[in-house]
Amino acid sequence: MKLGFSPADEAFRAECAAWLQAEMTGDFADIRGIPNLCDAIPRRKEWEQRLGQAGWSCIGWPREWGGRDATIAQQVIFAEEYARAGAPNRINHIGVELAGPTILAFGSEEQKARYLPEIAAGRQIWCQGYSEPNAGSDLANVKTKARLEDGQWVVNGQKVWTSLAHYSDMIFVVARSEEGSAGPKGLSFLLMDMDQPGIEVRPIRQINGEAEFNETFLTDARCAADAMLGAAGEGWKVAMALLAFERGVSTLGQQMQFRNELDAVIDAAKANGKAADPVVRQKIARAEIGLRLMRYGALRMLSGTDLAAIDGAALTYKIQWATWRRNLGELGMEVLGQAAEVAPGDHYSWPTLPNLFLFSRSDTIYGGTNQIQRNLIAERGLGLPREPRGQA
Amino acid sequence: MKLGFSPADEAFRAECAAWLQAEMTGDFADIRGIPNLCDAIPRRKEWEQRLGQAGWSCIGWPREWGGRDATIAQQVIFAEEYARAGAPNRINHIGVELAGPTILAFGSEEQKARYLPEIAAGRQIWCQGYSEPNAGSDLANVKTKARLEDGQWVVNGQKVWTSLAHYSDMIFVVARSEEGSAGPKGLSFLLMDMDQPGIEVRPIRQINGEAEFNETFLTDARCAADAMLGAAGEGWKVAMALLAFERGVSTLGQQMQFRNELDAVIDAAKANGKAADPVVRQKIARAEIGLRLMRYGALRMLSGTDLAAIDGAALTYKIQWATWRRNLGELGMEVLGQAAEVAPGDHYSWPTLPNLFLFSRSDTIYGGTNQIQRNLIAERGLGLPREPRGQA
Amino acid sequence: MEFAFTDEQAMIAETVRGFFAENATSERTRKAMAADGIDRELWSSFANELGLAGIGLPEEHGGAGLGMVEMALVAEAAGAQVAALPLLGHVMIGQAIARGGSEAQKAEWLPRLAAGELIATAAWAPKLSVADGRISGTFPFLPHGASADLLLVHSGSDAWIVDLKGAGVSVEAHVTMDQTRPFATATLDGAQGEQLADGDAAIAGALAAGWICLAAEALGGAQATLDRTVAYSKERVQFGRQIGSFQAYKHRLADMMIEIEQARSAVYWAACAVDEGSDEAQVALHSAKAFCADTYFMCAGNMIQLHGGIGFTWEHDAHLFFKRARSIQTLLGDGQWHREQVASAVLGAAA
Amino acid sequence: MEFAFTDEQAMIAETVRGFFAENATSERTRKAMAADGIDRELWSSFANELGLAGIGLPEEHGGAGLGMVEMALVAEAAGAQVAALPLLGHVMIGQAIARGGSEAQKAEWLPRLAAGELIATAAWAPKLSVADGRISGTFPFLPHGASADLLLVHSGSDAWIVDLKGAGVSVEAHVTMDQTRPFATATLDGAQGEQLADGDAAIAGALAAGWICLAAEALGGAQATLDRTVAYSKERVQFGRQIGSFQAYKHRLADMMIEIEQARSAVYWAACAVDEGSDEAQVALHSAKAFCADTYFMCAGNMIQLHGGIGFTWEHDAHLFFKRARSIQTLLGDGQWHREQVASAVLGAAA
Repeated sequence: MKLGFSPADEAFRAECAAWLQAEMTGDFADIRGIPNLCDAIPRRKEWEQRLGQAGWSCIGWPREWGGRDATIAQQVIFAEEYARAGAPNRINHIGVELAGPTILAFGSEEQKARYLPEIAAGRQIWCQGYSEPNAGSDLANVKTKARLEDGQWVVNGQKVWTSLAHYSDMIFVVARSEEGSAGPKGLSFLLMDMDQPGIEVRPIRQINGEAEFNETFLTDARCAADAMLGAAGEGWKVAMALLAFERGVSTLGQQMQFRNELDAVIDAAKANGKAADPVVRQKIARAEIGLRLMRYGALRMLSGTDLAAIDGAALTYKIQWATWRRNLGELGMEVLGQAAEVAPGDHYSWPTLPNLFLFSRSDTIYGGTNQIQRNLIAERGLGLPREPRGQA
Repeated sequence: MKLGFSPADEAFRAECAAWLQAEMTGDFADIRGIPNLCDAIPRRKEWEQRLGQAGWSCIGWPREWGGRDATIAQQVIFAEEYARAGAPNRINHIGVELAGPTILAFGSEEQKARYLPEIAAGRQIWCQGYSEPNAGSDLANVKTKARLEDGQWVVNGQKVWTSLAHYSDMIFVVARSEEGSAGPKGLSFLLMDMDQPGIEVRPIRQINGEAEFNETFLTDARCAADAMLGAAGEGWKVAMALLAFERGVSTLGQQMQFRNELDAVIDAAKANGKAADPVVRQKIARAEIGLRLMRYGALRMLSGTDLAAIDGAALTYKIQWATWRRNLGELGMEVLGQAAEVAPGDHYSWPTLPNLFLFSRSDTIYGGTNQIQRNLIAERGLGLPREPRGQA
Repeated sequence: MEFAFTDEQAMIAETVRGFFAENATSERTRKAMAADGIDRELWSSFANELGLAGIGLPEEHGGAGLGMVEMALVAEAAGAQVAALPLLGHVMIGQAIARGGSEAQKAEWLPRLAAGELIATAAWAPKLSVADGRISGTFPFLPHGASADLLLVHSGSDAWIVDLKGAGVSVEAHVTMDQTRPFATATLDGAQGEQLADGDAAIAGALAAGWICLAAEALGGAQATLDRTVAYSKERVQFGRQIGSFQAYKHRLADMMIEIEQARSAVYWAACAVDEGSDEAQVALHSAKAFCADTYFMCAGNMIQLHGGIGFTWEHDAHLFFKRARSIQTLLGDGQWHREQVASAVLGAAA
Repeated sequence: MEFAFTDEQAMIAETVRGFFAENATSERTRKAMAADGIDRELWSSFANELGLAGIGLPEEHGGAGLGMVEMALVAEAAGAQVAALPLLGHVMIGQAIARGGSEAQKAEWLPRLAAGELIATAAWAPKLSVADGRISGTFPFLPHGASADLLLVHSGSDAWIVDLKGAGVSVEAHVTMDQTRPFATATLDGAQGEQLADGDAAIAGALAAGWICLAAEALGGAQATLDRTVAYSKERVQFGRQIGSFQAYKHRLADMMIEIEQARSAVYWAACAVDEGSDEAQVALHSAKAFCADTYFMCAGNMIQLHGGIGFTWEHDAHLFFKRARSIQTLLGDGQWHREQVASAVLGAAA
């Protein structure tokens, strides 16, 4: 057990920090520290291509597909330095962190060659087609249908909460490819081009006034017969494996964003005098402790070798951060007081902390609600009886 | 809607306050403020007989059975003054508040005449035989059996958490009187003498070192064929009605005890300086607000006319007070600090606040755990689907 | 002692519930949100057809002559629909004048307030300077301030009414999180103030009315989030079951009900205590404001959570409750401050 | 960077878990509770057969030469059985001497401590007076104080060892809520103290070891309450179902696991940070002590609740966990104090 990094790791840290800081104070200074996922998309595409060119896009991947074969320690370091430099959140995080690793795990050599270098180069942005209006937390209830016709999959249905679909190039779609099947059986995992007449994207406005999420309608949407990960009918297995990748190294980068959010609360408390209030101090201390423990939980999770294995740190991570962040949103409002309820401009758009307060209500819902997370923890982590399904 | 009392009510208050205070500073000064239910039993029996003689024992009952036909407002006033005078908790509270009202509701005239005057006179102490080792929160799973033999009910089984059984004269027992019946059907509600060879009481020591609760073993225990409330097989209905009486006027008296406990916390905080700590002040304020709201919740509950009807204040009352009291126990420990962990004497016996901390862990369990309470609230109060029973 | 509604009170409750349910629809409220946060047609019906703008005002000045209990019934029903109505400032200024105004002031203002002719707002604990009855200062976070005709301000033991359309006043409207009660900042530069005869009584009356109004709105809102979520839980099917059949879901709803029942006791305890002049009134007011605001916020957050994805869309009404709840938490003193007042009552003042 | 146990650490963990599970049985612990709260046979096996009394002490003085991580593994396993063992004072005095003692002091005391010959206790933040190396003062809440041979006391930057069997010392044993670690009060009236060479280092070492010990005990205890409650929930049938099949019950257990996993990160983060001399060590120690104590208390309370009636009987072990958890909350600074230290680190000192 060791928390410190080796001298070689520290040298790696110096290298990537130097490169990132040069970029973020140089060519890409204009998008440094940009907070959300919706602004300045063209410039962010250029940035992600620059990452690709310099070999910093997907450092944990094998070299042959555009990666660096980086160790876990190096990935941790890069994620930390990336956030520390103020580099913007990756608009292609679904491609880099979910689609890519899943293709690496389940794709044919041909599929790997077709997709991975494009993702690593920052030229192919992905979104996910998981949830449906009647299958929010219940992936096994997917209704979107796929049928094979003239050597192509023809897909009909509706997906929802497809974040960033409006500027994505590709979508992975979980669809029911065996007619009459039910539950987790008979699903397939399809890789589809977004740029086709059969796919329509409609934004969903959220409670913060922005529209990061979308509904995606598939009407005779098509993809090639071999644009599928795993075999037909094995989509459930692929989809479950993909969810495990959500607990990868990207969590460390995400935590640097959390750090920035907590720092904003701390700065606000210092600025308006609430930092002297013992009640507020206790709450800020709890938030600080929670964040530190998330970091070390993530390091425990990453220090295991098998990311897909069930371990306590991994199984409890989602509900931990989602709950922490929602509580931080409330604490930020408490610290700012009524001032937080007034927008700085003349339209319904919010600075960091009020926006966190509003948007974080979704954190405990998407990617499995806190209720679903507790079921998973109890059933997979503690071996308790599963919740019975009703009659559909 | 009116919170104040009428002049006639205030006159009644003066009358009962005068009588109670005279007794508690006179003949019964030695048991004034006695905190628990286990000490000085003989003197407390004398006190309850005095109450009966003076007509203050069961003031809400009809005059013909030893009561005063008192209004709800008068009962509220009496409960408040009783506690204010430091009169000890009624050792026969099960007889006075549960058995008596249930006999009033379900008993024949002959049964009323046999039991009610004895209870009102303080000569007959009752305990309850509800829970069983495998039917803690699940009354429908009662295994104790009753069979009719030679004109008597012969009862075999085991009851648990029979508080005060060791000095009770009577016990009401829910027993399965129809062989082969299951669930709520086939139960009967029997009224049994404790003083018989077939009933054995064994104390259960609790986490505070005391033994208020007991196990009660029934081995060919007997009662007369007509010592039954309701008809044979209708015990469930009687038992459910009895539980509703737990939300009667006695709650106001119980709250005066809570008031004393909160005052002990407040006094401790003032004495050791914690009263200046803003974090502690917030917690004490929450406790104060919670207690006040319990009082007004109870008044709302009592101001309705049909105690057995479902209303929100009544349905949520048990979990409210149990949770409030458990939290107060923790707050008391927090205020006292390590000093609370050292007993004043040389055996394992605790003053008010540490004892509250330990004993209140049972408040959220007996009489329906907090989990069962939430089921009831959701199912009866909100009309949500019932939890399914498994295969027994 | 009868802590239950009289027949008349029950009738008022039924009337106002029906009125708001029928008129303060989501569609109309959203239209008001896009403008200045006031549904003027609703306000007009409220004041003129139902005569509710005068509910807590004396009969001799055009009011209904009822008390805080009846005012709370109205606010509870308005809160249940997150109605876009300038109720808060209205009840505050009304009680300020009714309790602290001279007879002439009552005669001048109360009939117009009871008729709903004037929209009012109020500023609490402001910094201001006064010279020759002319007031200067900046007053932020004025509810419905950009639409208001009158401002109630106070300082120490003095209270004034200021004509917001008069000279020396400038008002800046703000985009506000709760669009049903947007804030504005008024800057007074030597604006004429009309001082109320009894400042202490005016301030006490205004604060009591404001706190009860907010607590009652919170109670109504919290109950509405529970009712709507219960209804949704019986319709929505996941994993082949009504989601309301999952025990964790049921218990979350039960927890909402447990808090709401206490909030209900709190609102009517406080309202009764004020109406009856009880010694407990101050503790009751602080308890009610703090407890009901927290209850509402917890319930509205649960409403979002228990609706899943749809619950955090703009299209769904959950965010209206959520934002109103948040706003009630901070208006007229936050929970920590109110609890500190309760603590001071039982522990003595803070060190 | 590898935040996972080495093979050696995993082996130690397995050994100590086995040792305590086999030896620190409920029966033996209850026997110790009825006496002075020390299972002397357990202590003897612990020190002599397993050599664990020297785990965090240097090899040249008879110790195992390992660090806080290994000490935490031991305390976690002891905590999982609520073992009646004088571990807390032992690790505190051991680290005080190892880090702040002169070579002569180390040579004198450490071999005897490593051999388990001496039972030690420690007083934190006492008021005391010192004249010519003679100490006077009253030291309450000394864990296992009535059985201890040595007392570590400190004041400001000075630390002393006092022979509790020596002149000028009187000790009063107390009936204590947690009978596995009863308190005593020592009164020193000019008792001879042996001052440690480097007081600051001794105090820092003692506190770090004490906080880690308590946090690790709490982690082990919390995990044990979860494991035992999970096992019970699979056996116990109510309403015709395993109680562990009720979703509300499952979620309560899940909540315990969520906290425990964070507590696990906290303990080993703090232990590693101390072993590696990290800048984060102080924040890690305060975080671990506060978080783990609260986690344990929450879990032990849930253990009682989820066992129903049997859970609050004396006969069942739930109360042993519950009382130990309560005691850990207040030992060596309560949660509020530790969180205030964290707040000071991020916000600056309190006003």
